[in-house]
Amino acid sequence: MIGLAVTLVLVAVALLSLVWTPYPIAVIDVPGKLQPPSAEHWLGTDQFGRDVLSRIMAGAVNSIAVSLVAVGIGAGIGVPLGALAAARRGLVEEVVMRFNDFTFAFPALLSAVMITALFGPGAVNAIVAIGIFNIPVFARLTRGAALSLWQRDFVLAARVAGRGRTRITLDHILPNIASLLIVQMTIQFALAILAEAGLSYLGLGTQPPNPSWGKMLNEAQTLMFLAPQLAVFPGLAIMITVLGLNLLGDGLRDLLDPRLRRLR
Amino acid sequence: MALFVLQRLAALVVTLLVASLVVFLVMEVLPGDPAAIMLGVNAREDTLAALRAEMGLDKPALERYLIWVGGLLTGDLGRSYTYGVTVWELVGERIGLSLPLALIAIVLSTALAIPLGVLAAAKRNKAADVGVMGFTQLGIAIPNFWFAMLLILLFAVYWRVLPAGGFAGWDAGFWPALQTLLLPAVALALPQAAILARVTRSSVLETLGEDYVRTARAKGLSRRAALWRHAVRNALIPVVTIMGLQFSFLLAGTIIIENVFYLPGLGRLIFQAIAQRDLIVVKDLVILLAASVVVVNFLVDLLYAVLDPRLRGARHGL
Amino acid sequence: MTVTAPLLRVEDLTLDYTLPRRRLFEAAPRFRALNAVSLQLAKGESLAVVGESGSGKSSLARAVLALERPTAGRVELLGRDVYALALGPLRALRRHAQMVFQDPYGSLDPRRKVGWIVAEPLDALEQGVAGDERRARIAEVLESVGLKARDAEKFPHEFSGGQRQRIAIARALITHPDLIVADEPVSALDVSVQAQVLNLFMDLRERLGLSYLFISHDLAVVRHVAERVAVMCQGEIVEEGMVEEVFRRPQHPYTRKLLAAVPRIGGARRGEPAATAAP
Amino acid sequence: MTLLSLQDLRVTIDTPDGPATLLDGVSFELAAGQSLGVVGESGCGKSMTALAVMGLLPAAARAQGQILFEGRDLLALDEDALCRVRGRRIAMVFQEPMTALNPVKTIGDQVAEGLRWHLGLGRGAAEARALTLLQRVGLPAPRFSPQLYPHQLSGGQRQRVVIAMALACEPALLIADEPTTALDVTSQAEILDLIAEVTAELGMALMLITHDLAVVWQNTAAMLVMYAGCVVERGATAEVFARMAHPYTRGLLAASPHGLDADLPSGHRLATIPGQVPDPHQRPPGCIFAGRCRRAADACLPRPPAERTLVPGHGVACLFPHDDEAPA
Repeated sequence: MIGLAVTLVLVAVALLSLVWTPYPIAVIDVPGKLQPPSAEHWLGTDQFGRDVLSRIMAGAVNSIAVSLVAVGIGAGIGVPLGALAAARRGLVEEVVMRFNDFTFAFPALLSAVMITALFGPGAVNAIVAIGIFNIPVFARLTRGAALSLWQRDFVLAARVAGRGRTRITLDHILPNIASLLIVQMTIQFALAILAEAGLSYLGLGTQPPNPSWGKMLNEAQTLMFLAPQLAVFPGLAIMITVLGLNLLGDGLRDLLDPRLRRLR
Repeated sequence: MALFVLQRLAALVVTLLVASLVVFLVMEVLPGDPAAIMLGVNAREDTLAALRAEMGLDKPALERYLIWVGGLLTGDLGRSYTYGVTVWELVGERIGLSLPLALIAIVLSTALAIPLGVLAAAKRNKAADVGVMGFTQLGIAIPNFWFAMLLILLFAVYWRVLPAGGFAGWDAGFWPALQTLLLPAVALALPQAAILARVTRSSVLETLGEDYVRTARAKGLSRRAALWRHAVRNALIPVVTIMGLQFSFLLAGTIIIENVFYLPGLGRLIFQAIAQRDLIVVKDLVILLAASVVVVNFLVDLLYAVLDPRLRGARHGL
Repeated sequence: MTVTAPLLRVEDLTLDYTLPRRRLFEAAPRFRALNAVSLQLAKGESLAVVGESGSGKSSLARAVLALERPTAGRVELLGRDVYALALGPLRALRRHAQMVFQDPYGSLDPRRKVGWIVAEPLDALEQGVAGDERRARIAEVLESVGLKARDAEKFPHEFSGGQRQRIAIARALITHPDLIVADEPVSALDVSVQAQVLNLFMDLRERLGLSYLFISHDLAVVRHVAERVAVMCQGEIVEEGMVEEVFRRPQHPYTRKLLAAVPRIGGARRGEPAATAAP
Repeated sequence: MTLLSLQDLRVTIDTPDGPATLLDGVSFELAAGQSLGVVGESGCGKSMTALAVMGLLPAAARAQGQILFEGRDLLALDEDALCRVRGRRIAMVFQEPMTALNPVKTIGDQVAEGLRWHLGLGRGAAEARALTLLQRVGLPAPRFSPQLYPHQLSGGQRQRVVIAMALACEPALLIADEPTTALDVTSQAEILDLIAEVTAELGMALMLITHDLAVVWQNTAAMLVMYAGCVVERGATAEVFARMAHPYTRGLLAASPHGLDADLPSGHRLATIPGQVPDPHQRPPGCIFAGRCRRAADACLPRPPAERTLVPGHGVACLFPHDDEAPA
């Protein structure tokens, strides 16, 4: 399960970087700037002489943290909303769906723009912006899957047994869509990482001095002609992370729900 | 059919209204005193007062909202503070770049993704399928702005074939202007094409398993004929909905790509407006972009009904 | 519960479904699934309801079990109007009426163990029962349908269609109900497995004195599980009576048409002149 | 001339837990214009046999043996040749009318498609022919215009459209795989009438697959009884019903609820067949039914029983067949 392996390595690196990095990420050593990859600095140094490898490791923490919380918001609010819409048809469902259409109108970037204009850039903005955009994804997915389950006989049997709507949702609906949600979470996690990188590239996400892959790429772009390699490594880090997560999602889908395998 | 359209239209209007309300609240009411934010804290009191008067901040919120929405509908979007020009003109100049860029990207990604998706589904688990799946896996994983930078490195820095950025402008002739849009469009199209190809593949795989494809085969149609005449037609319905959703991703992508390539489009405008804290421009652009996403999804819903007769509300069964 | 009241009484039950609107200004078309249906069932007595798809027999089953509120009419279970009761008393009444469904693969929650599934009505309606007594009740009903107590630890996908239907019946039995509403319980099963399940229905009726509201489109099955039959067509009961009566001397033209359409072994054959009738 | 002749057809399929045998040496013949009933419970391979004849076996399945149709072995034909046979000489009607038609194409197009594909008819000619075909199956215009979509028709009406599609090129053989199982009993009667009429009118041979003994009795001249991939009994329908020599056939009849004949004693229990169908991955060497057969003896275990002919035309694959009259 390459996906699992890649993701685990990544998380390990991120946790490690909290405690130790080959070089302190903030120390500026101007004479030692823009060195190509070498024995001491495996990935070379950036325009301020900081070790690129350490900064990428530290960047992993930021990337994962932002994405994790954002997907948490998305699922945390989206799933109950979707389940509610499926359980309580009629007006409640209509309101939830209109709220969904509305949030879909604001891609992560647009909402980030609005928030930044108000509160100024920062990691929190990115989290909130990506989080908001994830809510309708989970709400729509949950509602769709739950609706089809509500037609099933074993849910009807639970109603005949006298179970209430909320109890049925907890006992029958959620366990049966759990595998679908987990798979979707890994995919949304990967998308969140991409979105966070985009935001921090534009300077709307995590603010210096703490490092973020997006920002590193942004800085690298101005030095493209001098030190092209600077632009390569952060991008690779993002790609590998997202690739790992997507493979993990596919792997989980096969493991948890064979019926979905056919669609791979 | 009319009923279907009206229902969707009602949903569209409601969504737009709510969106405009939220944007207005976030951008004008919440920040307390927009003027202070725009001019910075140490601005002199009289300039602040002048700006407030010009923006009509003295009127009650509801009235300002109605004026603003009225302006939106009639095209009078108010004057940008930093550029001293009406927002409408600002947008006018830049839309000439962002729109074609988005359209090329959509055409590129669709033209690439749908045939690849169908091919991968038809040749399931064979070389072609594995190849397409590999490409799409990468396509999704590569952030589009990084891909753009790689493209610049390759085409502009090493081979010097295409410009690294900037926009020649349509008056500099069709081909040179197009040339500058080529790299950005490819960078924009790649992730969309990857997602679309995967969705097409799984949708076609699903329809290939349907009974009516087996019926077509039993009628004597060859595998290829059954695929194209029956499976693909039905598979396109879910694919179209995904394309609707993708437009909002494309929008976000445009904002980033325009910055990578320093293209003076709507994306860059919005970014610069934030930097200069020009709330008026930011507010108008945000609602314009949001509205475009909602309208596109509305059009996709209509296309959905055209493709699938069951939704067309044709006469009830006999 | 008053002793004299019948186990189940349905009076002028009417149920309308509102369909999505066709034209903007036209009111939403309404589909009348049940039209003033009345029937009665004494304790220990069983009634079969036959009819084609769309005749409303499944809607009747759901209305009787308070799953779908009717547009008009009353449903009385053990003398009490089901739709007039508050949640608590309705829940108490549910103990006396349970349901078995058609699709063995859809009526058991794939993510739950058999023990949990069978005990769900118990856990919902008799909160006090737990621990050993609960395990004993589960074992008891599993054995009463021909399964073993240790099957409680398995998952539904480990059982064949026929066995799953037995599990569904066990679930319906656990609260010792007086009435079981069975909606096409054997239609999805193969003939040999169908025979086993039908025999089980007959055994349970004799042993536990159960009453069935047995819904089926297959006339031949009805005879084995109920003494009275009601024929439904487009939401109305067109004929009702003892099974022998109705099958031997059908009064209503629809019943006659229904009975004539059923292919019978030894009956007339297509494509051949009057064949030498086999015994 | 025998239209269709299967010789020792064997089908195995690769599954995640190893190869499974679905058909274990199925042989039978069908003359032109004759009707053959194939009866058996689910999983006995009756549908697989039909798919083998049509050359539409699932990808993971492998077929051996011979399927001679109009003198040619279909198993040996390449895909293109098979395409010229399917729909043109052999047509098929399926069980599930609700999903058998393409939801986004009109019924007129779907009926005409076979004509244009095989006979190369122009759009106009094909549409005209489609109109008469729909008429023929009881869906006359203007009430049923060819411009309708499948979702506007009932189950029975859709099955008529499928039959119209099958008749398009007037094939020699019609395979109907449980055509009326999903329908109500009144629609079933109408569809079976229709099938009987058209097969007689066009001199088509009919292979009617069903799990319902009464449907076989009522609609077919000859019949096969299949169990777990083998033909256990065959013969003229009247003969087989009269004798019911194979223990499985007799068990099937005893288990069928024929509660319509009212003279049943009350509390009458149905005879049941104990046990379950053997797992296709581990087929017993001897008689496939031995595990569930009350008459099984040691002799049944080593080898599958050869088919014996009780009376010309009535064969049974059993060492100890019943030789008394079949019960009512």
